[in-house]
Amino acid sequence: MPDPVVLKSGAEPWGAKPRRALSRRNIVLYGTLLVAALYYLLPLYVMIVTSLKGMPEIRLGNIFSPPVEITFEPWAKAWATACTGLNCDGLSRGFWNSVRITVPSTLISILVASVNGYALANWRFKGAEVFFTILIVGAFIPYQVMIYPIVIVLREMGIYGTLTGLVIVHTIFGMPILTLLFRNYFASLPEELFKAARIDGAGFWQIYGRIMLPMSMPIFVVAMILQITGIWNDFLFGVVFTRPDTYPMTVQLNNIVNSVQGVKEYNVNMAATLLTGAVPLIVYFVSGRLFVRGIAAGAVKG
Amino acid sequence: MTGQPHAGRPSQLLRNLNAKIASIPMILTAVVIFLGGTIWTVVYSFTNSKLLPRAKFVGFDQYERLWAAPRWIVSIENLAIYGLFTLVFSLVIGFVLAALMDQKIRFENTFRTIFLYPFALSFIVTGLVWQWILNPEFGVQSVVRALGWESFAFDPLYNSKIVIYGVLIAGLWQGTGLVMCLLLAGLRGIDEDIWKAARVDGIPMWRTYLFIVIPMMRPVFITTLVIIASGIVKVYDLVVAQTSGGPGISSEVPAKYVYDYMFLAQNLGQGFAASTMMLVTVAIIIVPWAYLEFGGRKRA
Amino acid sequence: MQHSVSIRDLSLSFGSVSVLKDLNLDIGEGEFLVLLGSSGCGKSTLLNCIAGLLEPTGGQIFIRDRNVTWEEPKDRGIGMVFQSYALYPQMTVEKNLSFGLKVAGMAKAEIDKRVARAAEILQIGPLLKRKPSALSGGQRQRVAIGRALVRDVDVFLFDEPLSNLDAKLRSELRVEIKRLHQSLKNTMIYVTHDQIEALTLADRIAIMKSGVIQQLADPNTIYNMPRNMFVAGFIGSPSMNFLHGEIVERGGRPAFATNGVDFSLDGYAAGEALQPGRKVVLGVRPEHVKVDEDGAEEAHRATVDIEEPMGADNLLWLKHAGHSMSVRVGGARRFAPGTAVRLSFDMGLASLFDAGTEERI
Amino acid sequence: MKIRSMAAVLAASVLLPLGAANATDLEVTHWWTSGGEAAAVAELAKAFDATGNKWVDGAIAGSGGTARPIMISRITGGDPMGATQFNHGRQAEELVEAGLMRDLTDVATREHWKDVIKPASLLDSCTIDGKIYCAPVNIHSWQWLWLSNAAFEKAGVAVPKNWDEFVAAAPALEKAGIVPLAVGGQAWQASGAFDVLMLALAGKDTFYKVFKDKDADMAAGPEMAKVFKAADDARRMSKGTNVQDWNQATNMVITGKAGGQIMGDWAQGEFALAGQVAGKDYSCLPGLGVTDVIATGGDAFYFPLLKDEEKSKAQEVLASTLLAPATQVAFNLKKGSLPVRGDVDLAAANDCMKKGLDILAKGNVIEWTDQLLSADTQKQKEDLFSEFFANPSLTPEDAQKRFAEIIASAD
Repeated sequence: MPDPVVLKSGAEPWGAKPRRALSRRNIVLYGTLLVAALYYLLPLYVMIVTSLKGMPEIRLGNIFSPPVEITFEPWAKAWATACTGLNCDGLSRGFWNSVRITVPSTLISILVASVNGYALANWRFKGAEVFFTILIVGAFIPYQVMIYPIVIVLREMGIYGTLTGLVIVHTIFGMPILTLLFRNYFASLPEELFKAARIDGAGFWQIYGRIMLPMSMPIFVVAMILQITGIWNDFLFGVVFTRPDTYPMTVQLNNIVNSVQGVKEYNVNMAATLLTGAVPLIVYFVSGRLFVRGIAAGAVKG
Repeated sequence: MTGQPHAGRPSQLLRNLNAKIASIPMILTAVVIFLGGTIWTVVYSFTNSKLLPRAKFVGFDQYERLWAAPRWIVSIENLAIYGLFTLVFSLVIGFVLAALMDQKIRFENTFRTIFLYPFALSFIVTGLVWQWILNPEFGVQSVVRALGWESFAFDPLYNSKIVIYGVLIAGLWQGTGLVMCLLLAGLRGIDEDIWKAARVDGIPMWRTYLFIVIPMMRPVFITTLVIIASGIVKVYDLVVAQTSGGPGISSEVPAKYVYDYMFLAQNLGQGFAASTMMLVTVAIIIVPWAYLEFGGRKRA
Repeated sequence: MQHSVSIRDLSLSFGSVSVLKDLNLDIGEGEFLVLLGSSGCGKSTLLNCIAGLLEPTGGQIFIRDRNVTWEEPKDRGIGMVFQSYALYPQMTVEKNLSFGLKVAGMAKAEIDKRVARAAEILQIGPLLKRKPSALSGGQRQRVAIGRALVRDVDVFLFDEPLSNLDAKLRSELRVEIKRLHQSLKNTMIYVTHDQIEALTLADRIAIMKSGVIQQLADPNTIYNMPRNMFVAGFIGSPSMNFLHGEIVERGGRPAFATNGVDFSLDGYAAGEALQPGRKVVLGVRPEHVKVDEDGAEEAHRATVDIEEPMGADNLLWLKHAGHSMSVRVGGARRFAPGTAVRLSFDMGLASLFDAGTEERI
Repeated sequence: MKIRSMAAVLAASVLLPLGAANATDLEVTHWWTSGGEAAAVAELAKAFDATGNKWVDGAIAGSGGTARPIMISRITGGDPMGATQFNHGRQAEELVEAGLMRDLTDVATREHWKDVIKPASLLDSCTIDGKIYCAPVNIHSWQWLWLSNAAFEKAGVAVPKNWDEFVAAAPALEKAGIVPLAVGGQAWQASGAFDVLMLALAGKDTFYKVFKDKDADMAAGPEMAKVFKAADDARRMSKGTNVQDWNQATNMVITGKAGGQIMGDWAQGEFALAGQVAGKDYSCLPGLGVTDVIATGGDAFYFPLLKDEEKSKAQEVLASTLLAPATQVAFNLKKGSLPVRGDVDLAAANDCMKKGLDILAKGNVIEWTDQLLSADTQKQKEDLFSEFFANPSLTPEDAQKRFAEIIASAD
């Protein structure tokens, strides 16, 4: 791209082109990025600031002003004492339930989807494309529509209301996008590697476990991030397919946020929101770089 | 020649047996849940099922009622507006951000994290936060008014005419980061030499992007499109959290219609008819494309 | 006779696209066969079929007289080397070499022995503990060959193994592969699009086009007696000069006439009678064109258009009777552009093709 | 405090003969999560725990819309809870017909529900094919206009005595920067407010003609046009209510930001929680001060059929606990609703509740839309009126036409 810095007439071009940190290009570039960054950060800022204010201050002040008096009361309340109905133990109970739901669901859905993607990319068999097409179309079906059929299926299998049932549901609904990602990723790996492994006598599972899996960390990270956030944030399945003693954190969040006790306690709501979002947020902040790298591997080719 | 034929071609069914066994979960999901569930839904959309599915067929009654319902029409219009703008804006904004990020900038990691983090938050959270920021009493409007611009009016969530754009703002906030990420990854996959060639040829940057780079990024655009489009059709939580479909019915969306009629109105037949219409629309657009994209031979 | 690999009526199509058509091929024990052709000719497809990586639509494949058409690759007694080396990136060289043996459940001691032997043959002993990413291209390809070596198989398959290497490494490894073949005496099937590799390595070359073997013969025959114009044009660089003309009779003997100029066909061993009037194409390799500076009658005079000195020899581009023609002469003989020369052909080494069928006469 | 402990003792003594001494966990799902509601549920739980069993609370916030699908899914999915709240009326009809719900006739007979439950229509709503399937716990009436005394004082007008005065006072309120009528954004609030207007202004006969007999001509007639005109007024007066939840709208009345709200008697729980006193801080006009009739909607508990015998026993215990006089008193005082038993003494009732009790005693009761209409028709009505209240360009005439269509196809 031509540098828009125009040299004064008479200046003889010689040697390295003068570079100014504040070239017009840079101003436009960083300016745009900063404005965009502000838009993206604004809600987070509002959430944090609000969660640190007391209710009187919220009622009076504007939402963007920093707290005059910082209080952690709302956080404590959201975590430990906020009530839904008769249960006044805040989000704390839901946290561990969410962990118990998210860990197996994430692992199993990724395992299943990665094997699917691998089979589709490397062991194409007749009809596989048809199933895959159905799967992709399935990604467009609103979850709510599927609740009834799934209730029936789980009931017939006798696992309605169990953790197994919920894990299966998450596996099912994670499958379309994850399978697409894994399939694209495995298809982008050099096919000759797969051939070499077959010549070496490795079978379906051996090639998957010994050759493909170790080469696929980037896409596994992506899948992991997508699933952890998706499952952690899920409300619908969590509430329909579990019981109150195993409700995930989002159900508690909904209960806290939606059970208005007279005045909406915005500070507690925001603290609860941040607490609920903390796990996926931390996952993103920690592994954002890997995410992009993995996306590059799984989505670009195909 | 020693050419006695081989002991017989192994059964076609047993070939790639392990691959087939491994695909059983996928096949079951595709056939039983997605296909079976869909067929089940379609069949029961022709019944007058109320709270529980019952096979009492009433022909097209549910559909007639559906298309006569003003709320359904509003839902469809909203989805069209929301879908179109989401598609356009998330691709445009996502691409512009990705292109900016691709200029070998400093603090790339920081910027990327900032753009991406909303994706970690659920639609429920997104809806709540934006409901609050857009609340005229203490959100943006009141802040601007407090700064002295008394007549400033910005209350998308309480104005029937523009409420869907209020939802759009929140939806874009949540989703464009991922689009940016996908497209950035796509840009990184473009051969450096392309840029050199374009530069030597004196092709302006925007032209290089528009006519050379973007066409080269077809695969990543397709993945992105699948992700965005599937999100659009399914938009539900965001509306529920942000506006509950209001004011009135002005921000209703089809998925919410389906849910409300299935569970609130306890009229499964009506809900199924609405979901069938959604599925049919999706199928008309997606199936031919998906089959071309994924069904054809990929590697000859 | 014992064949190492036999292919019977092999065909393969993807949908409506036919890649291999009723292909037959017998490869002898210990033979080095090169499959040569431009990309898309089906040579790699054929190799993949032999390896069992692609399923043929029809026909049979025998390895050591055993019908392996439906066997798994690992059960066919083959080893394969790929263009991209296909080394498992997360494994060390040693693990790469031993992976197949471990999968087969071989005893540890035997694995170590074989790996050590392969490492010695290929001189990659010092690299055993490294990961592929820490190796140069040449080293990687040695490891890839080693991986086939440890399997102790009857047949080695090479799929363009040298194409990703630079020219110097390529010629080094070429020699090494030849040496390997001489010492191991295994059957080797080698796919390439590089005619030099084909000519230098092969016992026999199979030239393929559109899924059909055009000619299967030793390199000398291929080079000197190409069966058709495709083979003739494909082999040799710069490629053979083709002159379109017809058979005429001069003094009771057949001659070749083009644009009113005659060339005697004395010395050409025709496979069939040369009927006057038959439309033919005369093919002469650049080194079989003779040029003399001592003037000539109008008809056989050509002018030097461009001279390309190449060190060992000198390539001339001549203009003659409306044709352009390349000539290879000794490096010492220099011609300034515009020089007039006398043109003649070494008919004993020329080829004559039917203009219609393009088959050798 | 006294009442509560008394309730426990009473409940225990009533139940002792049933021999349900073993502690059994019973999960009870409901959507009572607002401040007043939660306090009321606590009374139920306390009474049940006092019987030696354990109330496992399964509250799901977000009103019936979020909770009901979950409850239905769990019942049909074969993982039912011990008991669940429904609005009695037609919501659970099909679950009963599908044989998923438990027949409570035995308990009802033993405890003489038929004699004690007043008005009898409440039990009728629980009765399908002569069997009783639910335990009503309270009477909720929608027909109230809640007024902020402070707001009218600020606007300098007298607190209105009926709807017309209220409409007349609206301009003064507006001038004082007060929203005359708070209507929350949730669809059921708009629809409910309309039903209340209709009953008050058009009278009981018209109400029944339209909703019970599904008389579409009546729905399209001049009598109803009057109601739609009033609804148009209400719409105008509600402009500026930027809240969603009903209790936030109530809160506007409590804080004097709004002049009034048409809302059921459950709003009283919010006033009580805010420490406001009926008659002093706020006023209430049953039947909008026009028609002294209240409806007998309300909540009821349903008991899914369980395999576990222990739990089945506990269900019976819970059913009778819910209707025990002490529980009724404690619960309804907190909830702001009226007890379903005619034989309990609500001495602690406030002004507004007393007004309600009076009307009840006079027998001026009416079945409410929950009982008269299917959920489906209700939803269609909600869609219409939430649109009507939010969209000023929808004329009363057009709205009436659509209303008539809904009634014509109602079931």
